[in-house]
This record gives sequence, structure tokens and C-alpha cells, in this order.
Amino acid sequence: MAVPLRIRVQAEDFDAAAEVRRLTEGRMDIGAVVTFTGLCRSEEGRLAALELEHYPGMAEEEMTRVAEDAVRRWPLTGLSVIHRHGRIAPGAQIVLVVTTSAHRRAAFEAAEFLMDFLKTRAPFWKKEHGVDGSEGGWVEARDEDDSAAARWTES
Amino acid sequence: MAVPLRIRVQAEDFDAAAEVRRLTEGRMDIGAVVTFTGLCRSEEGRLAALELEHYPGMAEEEMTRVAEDAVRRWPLTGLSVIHRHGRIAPGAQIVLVVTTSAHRRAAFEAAEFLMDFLKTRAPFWKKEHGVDGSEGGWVEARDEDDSAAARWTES
Amino acid sequence: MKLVYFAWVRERIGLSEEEVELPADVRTVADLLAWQQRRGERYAHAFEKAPFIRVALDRSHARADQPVTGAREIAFFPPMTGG
Amino acid sequence: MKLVYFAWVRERIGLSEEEVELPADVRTVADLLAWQQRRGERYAHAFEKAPFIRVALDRSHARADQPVTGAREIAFFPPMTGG
Repeated sequence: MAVPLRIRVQAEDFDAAAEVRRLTEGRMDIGAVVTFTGLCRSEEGRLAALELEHYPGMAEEEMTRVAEDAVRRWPLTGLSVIHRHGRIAPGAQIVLVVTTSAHRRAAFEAAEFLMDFLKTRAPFWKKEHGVDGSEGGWVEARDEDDSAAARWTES
Repeated sequence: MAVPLRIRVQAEDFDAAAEVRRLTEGRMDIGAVVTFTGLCRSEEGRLAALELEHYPGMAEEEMTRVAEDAVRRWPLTGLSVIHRHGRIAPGAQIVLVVTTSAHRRAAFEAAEFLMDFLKTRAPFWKKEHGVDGSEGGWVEARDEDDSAAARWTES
Repeated sequence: MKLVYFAWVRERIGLSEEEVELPADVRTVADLLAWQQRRGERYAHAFEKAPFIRVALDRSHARADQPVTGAREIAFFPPMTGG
Repeated sequence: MKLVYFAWVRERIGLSEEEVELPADVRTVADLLAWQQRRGERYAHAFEKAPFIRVALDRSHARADQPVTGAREIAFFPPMTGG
């Protein structure tokens, strides 16, 4: 049976509870639901907003490749990934991953894997806008994110 | 600053979205929210319900000890754990863990840690009720759960 | 001293709690489990796999070598299966 | 061939996309990055840290030794910072 995959790139906000319902409603074979929501931080009040640029087309395709990889590696019953683009204020939602499975370990590991690879493979870039009206420049990629992704290398 | 801990043992259902709101509302320092929801499976249509027995008083105390441990080990900004007791039908919610942090790794690891230790330390026991009216007996503890908890041993 | 029982330990004994006076030679959790096995057929059945039975002293998990003296409430139950 | 640019690569070049004819000796992703550095001041600035710039061929991440022949759309961008 094909595992339901839902991949979205959108400017609008999302509703994690609605995504969870979509994956679980009417099913009796799911024991574990993990959600990850990434929020915009103000960085101690310094930021007015983050602006998320993306590569339309490739963003969806790359997110789908990562999701299909997760489905091959873990016995999931469903998976949703939503990534927003555009201007996002501190406290607002940026990204959502939902994984469901019969057992908790698969749901947890797949959600972490998805986030690690979204960070390093999905074509999104964050630019900071300061509360003082300044353009704070582009956020730099963190080596930490590369090493987080590297730990999933299949041996 | 004290990290908000919310520990509940209740017969009523819970609302994961409301718990997330409670931990995130009005805050700009949270970058990551992880939720784990444990659901009752029907075991291929065999089960009519699970009945969850618990040790009142000790259940809350033990959950609090595990939560305080998580707060010591990871830089969390908040944490909620809700565990239901009583009769629970397939598809319904049993347990919820919500962790929030500035960064995703802390939120993911703390949520997994909490679930591993709730399974092996919180005084709850599941009894199966079959669709044929039979009492299917008490669910047996799985060695897998003990080894999942053992991997968190601090060296 | 109050003893409380949960899950199949409770069902096998047929009691969810009872008040007892412990014999003077029951000093540790292990002594207590051995004593329970000698309290008749239902107790023998409930405690036949004594090493698998968990004990809590005043709502805290206890090891076999821990002293029971001074505890007000002692609980007996199978390995936990919540979550 | 269509070239597309994102984030600070786009800002430094001052273009989000352009149509170009590649010289015949530009065969791999590495050749292409070296060629971009020679296209004037803005390109030199955008590609000064060429090893850090990521390239996608027809919307798939590409390695430096991959051939670019046949690609319809080639994208250039900094390491990603989404999620």
C-alpha cells in the first residue's frame, strides 16, 4: 500500500493539527504521531522578520526526494512536510514535519531525518530584517547542520 | 528562569494543539516544537479497547521526575506530558509529550527520552479487551523498551 | 503498613490494598517478596515470578536490596506498559 | 541555456535569471563555475568563493565533476538555510 506523502511549499500559514488529522483520521493502525514545527525566533528582539527565498519547482522536488527516502528507510504510515516562503515574523511558523507509524521509534527517527535533510538539501535561504529597518544579511549555513545530516549515511 | 513543566494524568482526552499554544504563545525565543502522540491501535481489528490502569499519585510523581531529568539534560523552554487512564478505543489518544527549545536537536532528543522513560518508569499498565468480548489479558512489557531507555544512560 | 497491588498482581491476589504487620525479619524488598510468596495460594500465584515484580516504597521505584523499614505504603506491580 | 540565481548570488550578479550560450570548453559544473568568475566584476564578486556555491542541473543538486551538457536550466546558490 502506498504511503500517503504530502509535500507543500506555500506562503500561507499552516495548521499542524489539521495535518495530523489528515494522516490519522479513520485509521486504527497508527501508534505514534510525531510533529516538528520550526518557528521564527526574534534573536533577542533583534529581528523584525525573516524573509525566506526559495527555488520554486526544485524546492518541492527536493522535499519529495527526501520524503521518499524516509519512506524507504522507515515503516511509516504517512508523512507531511510543509515549508513556507516569504516574510515571516518572530513567533510565526516556518516549517512542519509530521510522521506517523505503528511504533514510536520509526516516527521519531524519520521526523529528525526529514528535518536534517530539509535543512541541507531543500533550496530555501533565509534573510534577516532588523527591527532598526536594516537588512541584516543572509543567514549562514551551519556546519552543525551538515554533520546532523551526515549521521544518517547508510553504511 | 524556571522552565514551565506541565504534567497531567487524566481520563479525558487532550488537545495537542492547545498544549503547544500554551508553551509557545507570546514567546519569540522558541525555534523548535516537537510533539509525540501515542494512539491506541486495533491490532488488525482484534481489539475493542485498551484499559489503562495506573497508580494514582506515583504516576504524576514519576512523570515529574522524568520531566525534571529532561530539563536538566537539555536546554528546553517548556515541556508538557499528559497520560490518560481508563478505557481507550482504537484510534484514540493515550499519551502526549510536547517539548520546546531554541533548537531542534534538544526538542527531538528530550521528547524521545521522555517517551522512553514514561514507558519503563511511569506506573501504567495496559489490558486488552477483544472485539469478541474476551479479556485479552495484560500487555507484556517489551525488552525493546528497556533497551530504548538504557541508551540514555549518562556515561 | 499499607500494601497496594496493581494489574495482574492485584487480580491474582484479589485485593487492591491491605493493611499488614510485617514480621521482624522482613527487612529488605527481597525479604518482602519472599514473605509474600508464603502467604497462601493466591499470594504464591501472584508472586511466583517474584524477580519480575516491581516494588515501590512510598511511590518511588525500589531495588531488591533496599530496606523497607519506615515505609508507609508499599506497592507491587508488573513491569510497566504505559506510554 | 537558462541560468538562474538565488539569495546572495542573485543579489551580487543583479539578475535572477539569464539566457546564455556556453563556450564549447565548458563541460562540467567546475568548468562552469570557473567561466562565471571571468564574466566581469559582478560575476567575479558573486563567484569569488566558487567552492561554496551550490549548483543544480535541471533542479537536481550536482557535483563539481558532473557534465553540464544537455541541461536546460542551471541554478547557482549559496548553501541552503531553510527548515
